[in-house]
Amino acid sequence: MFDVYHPTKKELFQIMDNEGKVINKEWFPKIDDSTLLKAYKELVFARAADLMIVSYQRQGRIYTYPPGYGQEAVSEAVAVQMKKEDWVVPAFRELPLYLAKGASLKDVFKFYMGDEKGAGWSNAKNMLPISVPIATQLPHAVGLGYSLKYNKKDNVVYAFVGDGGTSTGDFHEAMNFAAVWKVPVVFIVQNNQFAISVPFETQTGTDTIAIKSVAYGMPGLRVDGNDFFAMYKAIEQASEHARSGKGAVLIEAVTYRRGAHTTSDDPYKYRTKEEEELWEKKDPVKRLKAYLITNKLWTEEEDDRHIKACKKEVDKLFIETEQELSYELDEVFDHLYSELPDDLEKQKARYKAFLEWKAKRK
Amino acid sequence: MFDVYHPTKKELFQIMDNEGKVINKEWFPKIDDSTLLKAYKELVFARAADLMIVSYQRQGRIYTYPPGYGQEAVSEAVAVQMKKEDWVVPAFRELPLYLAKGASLKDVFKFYMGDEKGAGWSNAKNMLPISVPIATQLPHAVGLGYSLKYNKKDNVVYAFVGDGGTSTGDFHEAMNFAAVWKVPVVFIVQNNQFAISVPFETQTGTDTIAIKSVAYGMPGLRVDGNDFFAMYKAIEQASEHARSGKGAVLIEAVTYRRGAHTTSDDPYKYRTKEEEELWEKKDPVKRLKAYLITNKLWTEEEDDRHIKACKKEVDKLFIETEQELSYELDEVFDHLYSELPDDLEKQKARYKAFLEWKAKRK
Amino acid sequence: MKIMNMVKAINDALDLKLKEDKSIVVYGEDVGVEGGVFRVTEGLQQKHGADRVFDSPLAESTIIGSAIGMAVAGMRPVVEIQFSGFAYPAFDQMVSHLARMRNRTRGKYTTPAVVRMPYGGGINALEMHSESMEAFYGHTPGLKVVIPSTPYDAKGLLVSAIESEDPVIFMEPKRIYRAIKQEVPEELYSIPIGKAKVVSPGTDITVVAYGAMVREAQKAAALAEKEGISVELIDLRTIYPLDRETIVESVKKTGRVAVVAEGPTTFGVGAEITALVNEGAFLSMEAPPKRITGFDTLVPYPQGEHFYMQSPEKILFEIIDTMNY
Amino acid sequence: MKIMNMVKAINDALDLKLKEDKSIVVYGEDVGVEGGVFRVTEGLQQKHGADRVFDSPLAESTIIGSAIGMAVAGMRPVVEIQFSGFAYPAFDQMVSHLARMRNRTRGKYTTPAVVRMPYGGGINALEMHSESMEAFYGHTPGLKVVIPSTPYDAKGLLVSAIESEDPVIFMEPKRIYRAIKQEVPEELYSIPIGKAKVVSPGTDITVVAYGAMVREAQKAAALAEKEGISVELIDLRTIYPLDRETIVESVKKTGRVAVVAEGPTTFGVGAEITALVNEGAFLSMEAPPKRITGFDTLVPYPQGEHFYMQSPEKILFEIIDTMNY
Ligand SMILES: Cc1ncc(C[n+]2csc(CCOP(=O)(O)OP(=O)(O)O)c2C)c(N)n1
Ligand SMILES: Cc1ncc(C[n+]2csc(CCOP(=O)(O)OP(=O)(O)O)c2C)c(N)n1
Ligand SMILES: [Mg+2]
Ligand SMILES: [Mg+2]
Repeated sequence: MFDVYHPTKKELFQIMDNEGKVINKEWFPKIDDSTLLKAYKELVFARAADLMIVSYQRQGRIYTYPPGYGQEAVSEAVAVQMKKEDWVVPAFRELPLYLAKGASLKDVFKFYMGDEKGAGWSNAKNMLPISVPIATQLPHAVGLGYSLKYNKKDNVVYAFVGDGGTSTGDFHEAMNFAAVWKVPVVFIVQNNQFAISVPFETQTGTDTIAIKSVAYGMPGLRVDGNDFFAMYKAIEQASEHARSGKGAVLIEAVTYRRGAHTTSDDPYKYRTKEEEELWEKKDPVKRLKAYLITNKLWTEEEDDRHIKACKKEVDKLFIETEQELSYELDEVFDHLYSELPDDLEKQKARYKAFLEWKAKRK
Repeated sequence: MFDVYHPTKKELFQIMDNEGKVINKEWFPKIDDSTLLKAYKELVFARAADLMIVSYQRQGRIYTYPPGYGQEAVSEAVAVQMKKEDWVVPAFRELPLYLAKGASLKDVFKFYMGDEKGAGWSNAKNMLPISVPIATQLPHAVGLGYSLKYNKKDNVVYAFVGDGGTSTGDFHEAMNFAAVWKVPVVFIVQNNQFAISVPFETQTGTDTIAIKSVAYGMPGLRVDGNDFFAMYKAIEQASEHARSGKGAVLIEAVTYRRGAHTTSDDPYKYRTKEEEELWEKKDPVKRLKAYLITNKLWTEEEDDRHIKACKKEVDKLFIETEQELSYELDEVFDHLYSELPDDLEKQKARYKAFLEWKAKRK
Repeated sequence: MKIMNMVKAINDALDLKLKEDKSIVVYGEDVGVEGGVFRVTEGLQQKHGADRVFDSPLAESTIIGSAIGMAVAGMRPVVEIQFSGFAYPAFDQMVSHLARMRNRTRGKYTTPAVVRMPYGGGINALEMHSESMEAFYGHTPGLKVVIPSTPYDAKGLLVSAIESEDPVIFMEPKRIYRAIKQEVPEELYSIPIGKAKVVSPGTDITVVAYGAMVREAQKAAALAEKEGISVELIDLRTIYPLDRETIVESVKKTGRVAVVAEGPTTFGVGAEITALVNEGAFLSMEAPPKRITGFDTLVPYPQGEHFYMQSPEKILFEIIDTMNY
Repeated sequence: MKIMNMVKAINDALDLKLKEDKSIVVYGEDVGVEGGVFRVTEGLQQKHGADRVFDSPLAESTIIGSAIGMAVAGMRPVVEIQFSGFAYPAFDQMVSHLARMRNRTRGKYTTPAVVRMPYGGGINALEMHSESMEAFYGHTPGLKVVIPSTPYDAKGLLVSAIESEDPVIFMEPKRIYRAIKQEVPEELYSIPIGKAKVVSPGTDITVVAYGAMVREAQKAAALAEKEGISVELIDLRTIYPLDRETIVESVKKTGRVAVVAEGPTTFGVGAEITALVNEGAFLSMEAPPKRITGFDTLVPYPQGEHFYMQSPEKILFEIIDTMNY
């Protein structure tokens, strides 16, 4: 497959069209219906959560949040087929995947409410935290990959980054190390056309990201990231490659950030309504839904019911999180080192003395 | 030319064979005989200087030095055709070019004798100092390129880096910026097969460096860096491309560091005598000399005489430099800021007080 | 005069300098079309053209590295790092080249670039968006480090930074980007780099602050006043080169000193102020210098940030402690 | 016991730990086949295999970044940065991740990696090969910073660094890599991180040093002795966390303190020592703490380096000055 869709050919790997019709039977992946429905339901759940977080933010109940709206199929394609011990190295727009990996939505809330207790995904196994400095997580993926190889495990690392992230030095270094060390890492570039306000053409000199794989002697593939089946197949092939000891792969998932960069961003400064409408037609959830309905695997009524249930669940979890929210002084100090150094001990004690003084003063 | 020798074809661009016979007439460059002789003489001069610096180092008259022995044709190909206002951004093995750019050999000596006064090439125009941290000079080349473009000059920037340097983040970032900003930079990777002890295969995942140009949407060319004519033609084509506003080019010059990494290095830890002998056959000076003699442009006698003259000149300059060597306390302080800050003024004064105390004490 | 906040004052400085000097260019991530994530460069691309005010790819090392090349070639680049917490990929370019080119070439090549970066906490941001690591730059020979505390200072100091023949790290206290409004002259003016300002005179204790902490210290000084303590407040304005004299003279008078800064305590700005006071006013010191500075921890996420940030009350607490020594 | 220099002692620590613990790997530029440009890792690849001791591509950010990934996955990488002046490309990985992963994940993921880097001047090297910027790392919350001054300490401290659950920046004074030979136990032993060592007791002045400066300070102490000045010499061993108590106790006794360090003065280690002495021993201080530290300049090229480096005589000069205060 990596030869058929070799990046020098500049083709986009697609399986279904915008209406959910299969246009490329040859590469249609084997997924049983229950897995497919599970994937769809997770997509819908993640989307509901995503949209609701944005509205909580508007209500002042959460801080800045970067929506994944419109890009969900990319990470769901990993979510639905990864193995338990596989590693996930997120960028920061992969909500369906975090949840599938076992992270609780409450942790996601906590993180964006400004509480470190949400950052480490307490319930999830083998997933790094969200990476705030762009692309700096990719070298970590290489190290995780090395550990899998060193310990002779047949797991893989799924590492995410955005189109903007490909301009960084860390992207290049990590790709090169991964190639030289032949580590099992699947690099997934979510090319959502923008890095905040900076469009793809201002970001990089090539027409595609996939072509960059050539510079590392690594298979690369340009995939319609809003086509769940294409993404699924691409991840399947890439995982097989990596898992079997053949080294890393670069997947470019062509998608679009339908929401704002973050809740502090105003996209109309740098893009048009027309462009947004164009991409609305290619929406990944809409397309998979159309496929399911056409193929009688799902109905509009079920969809309505599911969406409502999702929203209810999200809201319940959110309210619970709000109620549970707490932050003690110890949180500031106690996790930086394996043992609290004297300096920190004293600084903490001093702060407590201040608090006592302050309480007395009133 | 960039299409004919497109890097995806993995061909090596050559014009003459190891015996100096032209094997690729089609691309033979137009150089008049006097320019050609000038180039050859400069090559020989640089080689003489290079070898003598190594021997001065052995005698303890100079500190660590990184020889350029065996790689001279790469930078001489630039030296002989660059324009006065073109910028040169060196790595650290481009001796013929430094001299052609107007740097005095005394400055080279001073630099490696440990005197900053040699670092800035006092007599040369538009050439950055040697870059000690690998590949960090490439972003500067992009900025110089931007200034040329901004000021509508038809000059170019020649930026050098080694095979090891291509692994760094700065290499990637600079290439990408250069492509996006379409600046007139010719990147020249001197692939001399090693980064200190680390061989090319351990450094990068591709068979060639030239192929990496594809990741930037930039023309790329793999050239026999020990073939003066091929290098000349490649630089000519690349310069034309850049000068005419079409943007940057990546040239991979395949060559070999015949000497040690630096005078503190022992190559036998990581490579064989056989390998060295193999590359001796491809030596660039030897090949150009063979061409010149075959074509009756030069004789063995002239060669002997020239070499002797070079050595004499080098030694004269070196001895002069030794005699001129001086280093005052002011040198430490006076060039860091445009005006001496109070702190530095006081630190200098304090040091003088110490010197006085010390003198009195004895 | 016009009422401006700091964002506007900086924008104004850039605008006026861009108009005056064609060798100036302004760039960085989202700086052009969008006008910066804090809108500091808003409108400048439209006014001065996309070859002078523009977006760069997402790569801090080459943002600063390319500025070095431009500066060497005679231009005056003013680049923006979106948040100071994202300057570290460019740390090598700053330490190894921006700071060194002049010295390395004995003045033949210079790098009069300005690196603007919003810094500091207090805006409920994600991790890496709240750092105050100015001591890194202050400890780097070859750099100047400037931090304004008001719109007026921001404009005047930025003009000086752009006009400086030396590279300047210009750190902007984003917390007060819009919080303080002030009359600011509409024309060009400059405030010298390397000179601290006595914000308000006092007799009992010297308080040294800069950036967003000046405002907190002012509030603390007002509280202290009520307790009968007279504070002399000094705004550093420049982190390097430090105006040692102004501080020393003040402490010679007051006998006591406290430093208010957001960054981590150890190896931070408070240590250097302590040292300079020891070196310059040892015999006048009636109490050990007090460091009212950040814990040696990370800046907590928003829920815990209030523990970390300096407040007028906390400053008062430490001032009283120092007075009672 | 065996006579070892520091290179051998470090090699020995790595060798023994590699043997003991399969989760340890050692890599970096030229570390494998060549055994490092200073031969610190010589022979280790042959002994422990190329999957445990190996060369990496030339890219410091990913050398440390990949070590972070390995450490998170339960390994114990010990990476080498060829010279501390080339650590800056990896500064972001150190500051943003190596130092923060534990805190960020509330201890779920940790990064017990060791970053070895030769540092310091005095070897007649090219630019960028002589830096002493340990204050950068000391100012970074989440890191530990260790600097040995003898072969014995180097082995014992490196063992502790490898065994530490926290990331350690292990800076090796390359100037004395081979200059000091000493009896060193052949078996594994460890020296605790965070504890300074009183090298030699004294009564008149406390001198704090570390790394290659300990030897210079020792020579200075001998000179001072002849002048009738009794020096208490303390070797910091750890830059962060600092052993404040040992220094404070000493200064309480001597009343005077001087810090000897190679790095730039301003915002450097001397400032922090000054501050901690003020905070802990203010009433015992008979003179201002003296900073016998680097100029706020770059380390000059070899011809000028002697101006920059601390010498026993210069230390003596400043000790006498402090005694005469
Ligand atoms: C090193 C670094 N520089 C700058 C930023 C500020 N920033 C946050 S997101 C972003 C754009 C990222 O673009 P991309 O990689 O395409 O991801 P996307 O937001 O589109 O998912 C920027 C510049 C950052 N987080 N890290
Ligand atoms: C950033 C950085 N890391 C490490 C070094 C140490 N070092 C000096 S030269 C060198 C190898 C460079 O290899 P290459 O780029 O192939 O150039 P060559 O020496 O072969 O000409 C290394 C690792 C350095 N100077 N800078
Ligand atoms: Mg994007
Ligand atoms: Mg090389």
